Amino acid sequence: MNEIYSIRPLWVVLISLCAVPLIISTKRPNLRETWTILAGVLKLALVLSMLPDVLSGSSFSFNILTLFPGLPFRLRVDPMGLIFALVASFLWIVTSLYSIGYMRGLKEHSQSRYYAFFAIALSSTMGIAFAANLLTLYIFYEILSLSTFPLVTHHQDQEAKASGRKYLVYLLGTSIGLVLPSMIYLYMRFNGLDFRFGGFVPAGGANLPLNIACLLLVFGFAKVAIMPLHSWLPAAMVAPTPVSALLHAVAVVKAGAFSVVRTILFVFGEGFLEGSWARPTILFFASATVLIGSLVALYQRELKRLLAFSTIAQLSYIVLGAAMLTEHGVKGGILQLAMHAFGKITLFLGAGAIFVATGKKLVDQLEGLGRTMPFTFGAFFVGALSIIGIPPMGGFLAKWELLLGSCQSQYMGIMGVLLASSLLNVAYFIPLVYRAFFPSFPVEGKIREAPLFCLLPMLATALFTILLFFFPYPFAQLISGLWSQLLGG
Amino acid sequence: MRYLYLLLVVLSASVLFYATLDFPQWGDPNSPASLHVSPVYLQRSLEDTSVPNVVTSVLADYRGYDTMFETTVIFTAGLACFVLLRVFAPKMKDTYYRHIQSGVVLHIKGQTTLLDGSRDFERIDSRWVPADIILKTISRFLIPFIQLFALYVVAHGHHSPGGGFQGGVILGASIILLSISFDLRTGLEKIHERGLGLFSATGVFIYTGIGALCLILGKEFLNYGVLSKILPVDPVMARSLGIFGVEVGVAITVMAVMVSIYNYVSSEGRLDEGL
Amino acid sequence: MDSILEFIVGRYNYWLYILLMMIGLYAMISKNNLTKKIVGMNIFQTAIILFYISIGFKKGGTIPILEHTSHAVEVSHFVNPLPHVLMLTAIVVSVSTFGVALALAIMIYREHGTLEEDEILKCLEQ
Amino acid sequence: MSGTMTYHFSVILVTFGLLLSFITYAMTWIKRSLCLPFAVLSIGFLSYCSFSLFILVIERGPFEYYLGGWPPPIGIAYYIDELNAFLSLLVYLVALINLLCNRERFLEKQGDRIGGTMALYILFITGLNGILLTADLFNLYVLLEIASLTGYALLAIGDKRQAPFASLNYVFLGTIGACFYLLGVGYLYIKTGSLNMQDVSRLITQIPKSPTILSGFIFILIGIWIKMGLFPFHIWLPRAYTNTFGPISSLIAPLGTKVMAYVIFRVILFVFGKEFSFEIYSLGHVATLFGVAAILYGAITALRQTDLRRMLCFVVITEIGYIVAGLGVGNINAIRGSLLHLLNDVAMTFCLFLSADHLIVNTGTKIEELKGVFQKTPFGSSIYVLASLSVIGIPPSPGFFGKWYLLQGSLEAQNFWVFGAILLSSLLNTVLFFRTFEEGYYHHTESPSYGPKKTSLSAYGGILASGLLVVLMGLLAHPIVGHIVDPFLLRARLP
Repeated sequence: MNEIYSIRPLWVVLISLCAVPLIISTKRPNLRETWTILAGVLKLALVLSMLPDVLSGSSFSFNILTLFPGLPFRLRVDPMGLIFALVASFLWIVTSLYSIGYMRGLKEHSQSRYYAFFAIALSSTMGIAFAANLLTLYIFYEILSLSTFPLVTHHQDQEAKASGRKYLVYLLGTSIGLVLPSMIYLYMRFNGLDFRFGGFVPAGGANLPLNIACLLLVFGFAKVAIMPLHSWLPAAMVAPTPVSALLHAVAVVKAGAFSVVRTILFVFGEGFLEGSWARPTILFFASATVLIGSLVALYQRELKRLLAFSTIAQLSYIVLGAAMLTEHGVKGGILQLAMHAFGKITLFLGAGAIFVATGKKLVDQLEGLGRTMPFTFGAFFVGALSIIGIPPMGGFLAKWELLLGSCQSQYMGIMGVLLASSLLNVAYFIPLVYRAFFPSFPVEGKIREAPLFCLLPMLATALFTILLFFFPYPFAQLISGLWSQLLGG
Repeated sequence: MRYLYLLLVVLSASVLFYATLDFPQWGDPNSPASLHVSPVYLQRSLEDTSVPNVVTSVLADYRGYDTMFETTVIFTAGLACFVLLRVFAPKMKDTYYRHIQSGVVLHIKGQTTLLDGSRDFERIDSRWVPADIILKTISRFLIPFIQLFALYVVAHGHHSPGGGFQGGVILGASIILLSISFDLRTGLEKIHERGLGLFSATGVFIYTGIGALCLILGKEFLNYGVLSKILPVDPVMARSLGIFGVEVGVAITVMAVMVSIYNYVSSEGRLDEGL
Repeated sequence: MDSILEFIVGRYNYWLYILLMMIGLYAMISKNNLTKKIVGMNIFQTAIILFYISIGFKKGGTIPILEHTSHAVEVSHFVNPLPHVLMLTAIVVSVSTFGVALALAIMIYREHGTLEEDEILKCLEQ
Repeated sequence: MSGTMTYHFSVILVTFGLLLSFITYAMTWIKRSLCLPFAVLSIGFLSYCSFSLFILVIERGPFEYYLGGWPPPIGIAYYIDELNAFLSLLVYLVALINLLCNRERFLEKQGDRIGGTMALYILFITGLNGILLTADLFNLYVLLEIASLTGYALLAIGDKRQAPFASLNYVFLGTIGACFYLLGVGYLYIKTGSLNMQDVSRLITQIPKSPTILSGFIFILIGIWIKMGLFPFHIWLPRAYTNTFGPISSLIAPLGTKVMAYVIFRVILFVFGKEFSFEIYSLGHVATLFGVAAILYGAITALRQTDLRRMLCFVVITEIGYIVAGLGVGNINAIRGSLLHLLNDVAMTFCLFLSADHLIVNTGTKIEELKGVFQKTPFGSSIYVLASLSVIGIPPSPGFFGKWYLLQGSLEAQNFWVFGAILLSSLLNTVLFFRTFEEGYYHHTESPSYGPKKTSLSAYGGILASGLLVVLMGLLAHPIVGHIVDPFLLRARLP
């Protein structure tokens, strides 16, 4: 496996950052949004340009600075990072287009600020994807927390204030209070934090401080919303819907999940976790989160909160997959990272489209809307099926792998958890969609869809959700590449 | 609260006592302080600088750098009083003038500078008390001698106790005496605020300037020996002369600052009648 | 007993400076009137000057002014000049601090019409 | 010739500071309108000198400068190494940026007294520089007094009701501090007969267990601790810094306390030495105790403040706590951390006070008056946010790096008090600053007339420059440690 020293990863990170001054300084909305889209397209192109090389087994790396002795600020593109980057950068374009429809449709204030922070958030997401060591990841992780704060609290009202507070207390509190000490401990002990497939922590899982460090890291990356550190996510739903869609279905929460997977696979690794008690703890909390999250979602009245709890449950799939430490488990976890992103973003975009078109937020109010907004609800349905894991949706592939993985592992109970959760998913999604199309009262059949800018991106993501089932080629290939690295290394 | 203060004081005192346990006897000529560096000063002062008063040679040469800052400290104090107290816009609404020959006081409503140029009138304060004739006469008689003595103290610092600080203070005191026995305005007539400001800056400037001159001539700062390049003397005498120059600077600053501190403080920065 | 007495008598200058210093310190921290505090500050500084000057003293020593003629200087005949030099600086510093403190006190008086600390604090709280 | 000239920059830095300040004051009596431009030019020139000096030290390593040509212990020497050269560069940069940024406000506030004020301004930074560079204990005292006297006078400018009283309080405590320092130096002198730092340090090793030396150590430490505002000797600090004129607080708050903190390191590592301080006497425990107390006290008390600048003063107290606690932990990483934090803190605190002052001018001193200020002056607010995030320790801001080393050092020493206190205070600082952000951020109005007060371009430039300084210190953290802090520690014979 050869490493290519190239500045390209840095450009991927910087490109949206470079767009920020342009976005702020431009007074004309059209031009401003053009910059955003342009940056998004360039970013995607750059990410794609690295795909062939990474598929053929190379990786890109770039040293930016030295932060501490033996601890550089370094970017490195490996298959796993590329998957995340691909998903995030592609969905950024989609969401940006959607934002145009949404923000204009609702005549939101401070749109420049909105687009600027969105761009910064995307930069840091790319940074997380490409981070070559734990500290680099941590730096981008913190920037992501901070840059999304103005997005979450975009409305600047009392509700936003309370949610923003919660958001920061959870995210900054855990990262400073849990991740930082653990990271310093690991650095002190191993004189470096470079990610290595299989982990740089040596085998021998009985070591108490290392077990604690592992748990601190997994729970410290609170963006993954493992219970009991989950309640920021439903609160963050006060944000405008595109923010919820991209950040709380893709960038932010996936960054958390991604960090946890990195921690499990690239910091501690199989050798250490095999015998440790940290692993069962993680599995226990993740399983509990899957079940409780799905159960709580059943009782939500507000559509976005429902989706938030569904996200909480689904994110823990990824953690479960990685912590199973079996081939299919890991593959399933990483696939879930991509598939859930497409599915959930479709759902969120749907929720937003409904809000823009009708102003309705509650689950009860959706009854009959399927008749007036068939395209929106059609896409919504596709997204829901993907989350549940029914073929021919992309979500199925991930669940399949996860179930296979749980068969391989010694923890058969996980299979039960996954199946139970799928049933719960059915229980909260299907009635919702059903009632939208088949209301208990007659609705006049006049079609009144959301704005085109909202509708098209949603249909695109729905389409991709389906396409990914048939052509999972890049992702599947990358994941197998990753796995072969583990075997090779 | 008072007990807390007492406790604090007793605590500090006990640390001081503790330290004293180890002190050398008072006046012990063999204490470390008397053996390490100070003999060098005593032995080398004459040959290095040709100044018999070792205090002066240490003050202005061996540790001349400290003394430069010491002068700056004085300057700073004057500056601080200026910045803190000086009020440029007088709040006095009415003005009073006294006809010197007759002692008649004119009260003019509103501000005026009409009579300021006149030799027959002097501007006074509303609470003005005429200065005592005995005081005035005696101080008028004494002040020249005080000033002469001050100059002597400055100039003779090489050979006897004295030097810039002492001389400067005496010189300043003579002017303050004038301001006390007459009034502030009389003192200011002799040496104006502007003059004091310029003098105080000039004095320190002379000191630092001599140091910088040594620098320009290619040696270390305040290394007076190098002045022999521009003075018709050998390096040792150059040191002696350098010390003298510095002392003059010190005296000027000390004098000016003493007087200006008195002026600002006694008149609360208005520079009117004073005490 | 004798040794203790000797210890006490032989270092009486130190006891004096400690006493003086504590008087100054006490005045500074406990007095209510700002002028008294300023005076205390001055006493405090003076005590240190006394301490330094007494370090430099040698029994049987005279002021450190040499004769031009003498070549070999008998060091023990002259008191240590260095503390004197240092204390000249310290005196100047204390005078300057005194000046600045007085200027500040005048500013305070101008503003509050009093120099009693408790009255000023009361005034500030309003 | 140019080489020797740069060598002389060490003394030019301080003495020309004096000369230029004298001229600035003298101009009051010649042509007042020239005072301010002249002061700006002077500080610019001095910054240039300081920069050349820094380059020289980096190229050739540390050197000594004998004033008057007398070698120490007879004369006074300067000792210039990477750390103090860099710190002095920082001091001048801060002073220059601050003056450029607040030119108009100084002129408006001081009017005809501007010459005197500028002279005090230059004298203050000159005094600080002298403190940094000198290798003589008594010279340090004299310079300390210059910096203090100018500090008292400058701090008294400001709110007429409060500032003089606060400043007078500072005079009393500052004098006690300076006198304690002087007394301590006297104790060292009585036992060693020398005033040069290196010489004293050599002589002290011959008399390791003397009560006098120990008392001298205690008095010097307490003296400096009073001056640097370490809890519980900090009582003068909040009041003095809160009530003064804004541009003065943004000059003195970052510089005064940090330079004194540097003196602590200088004295402990280079005069008393590591063995004396840490092995013979357990300074470590005491410093840890004071440091942790300061961190917690500062962080908690700051939460209770309603006045923005007063709140920042308690942040300063916390930062001082970090530095002392790191010293107390005593291993190489912790001391590295506290020195790095000291350097970074100059930039951070400066940026914080400068931008906060900008906000205060636009709104009011109370935190609740900040409502909507982010919308009103987005630029100043974003720099304020930047500085606050750095204080909290969000990477890659400079504050993060200092904290990292401190945490690593305390973990290595298994000093969980310091470790916990730093983490806790970071979390509390997060709460603290986000409280002010919330005030500034959640108050949205649509009215178009809602702009900032008229602010000149140079003021914006100054704020921007202070922000850049913070960013730069963060990006260069590793070279700073490698080229500036580590050589210092190496010479202190820390492993």
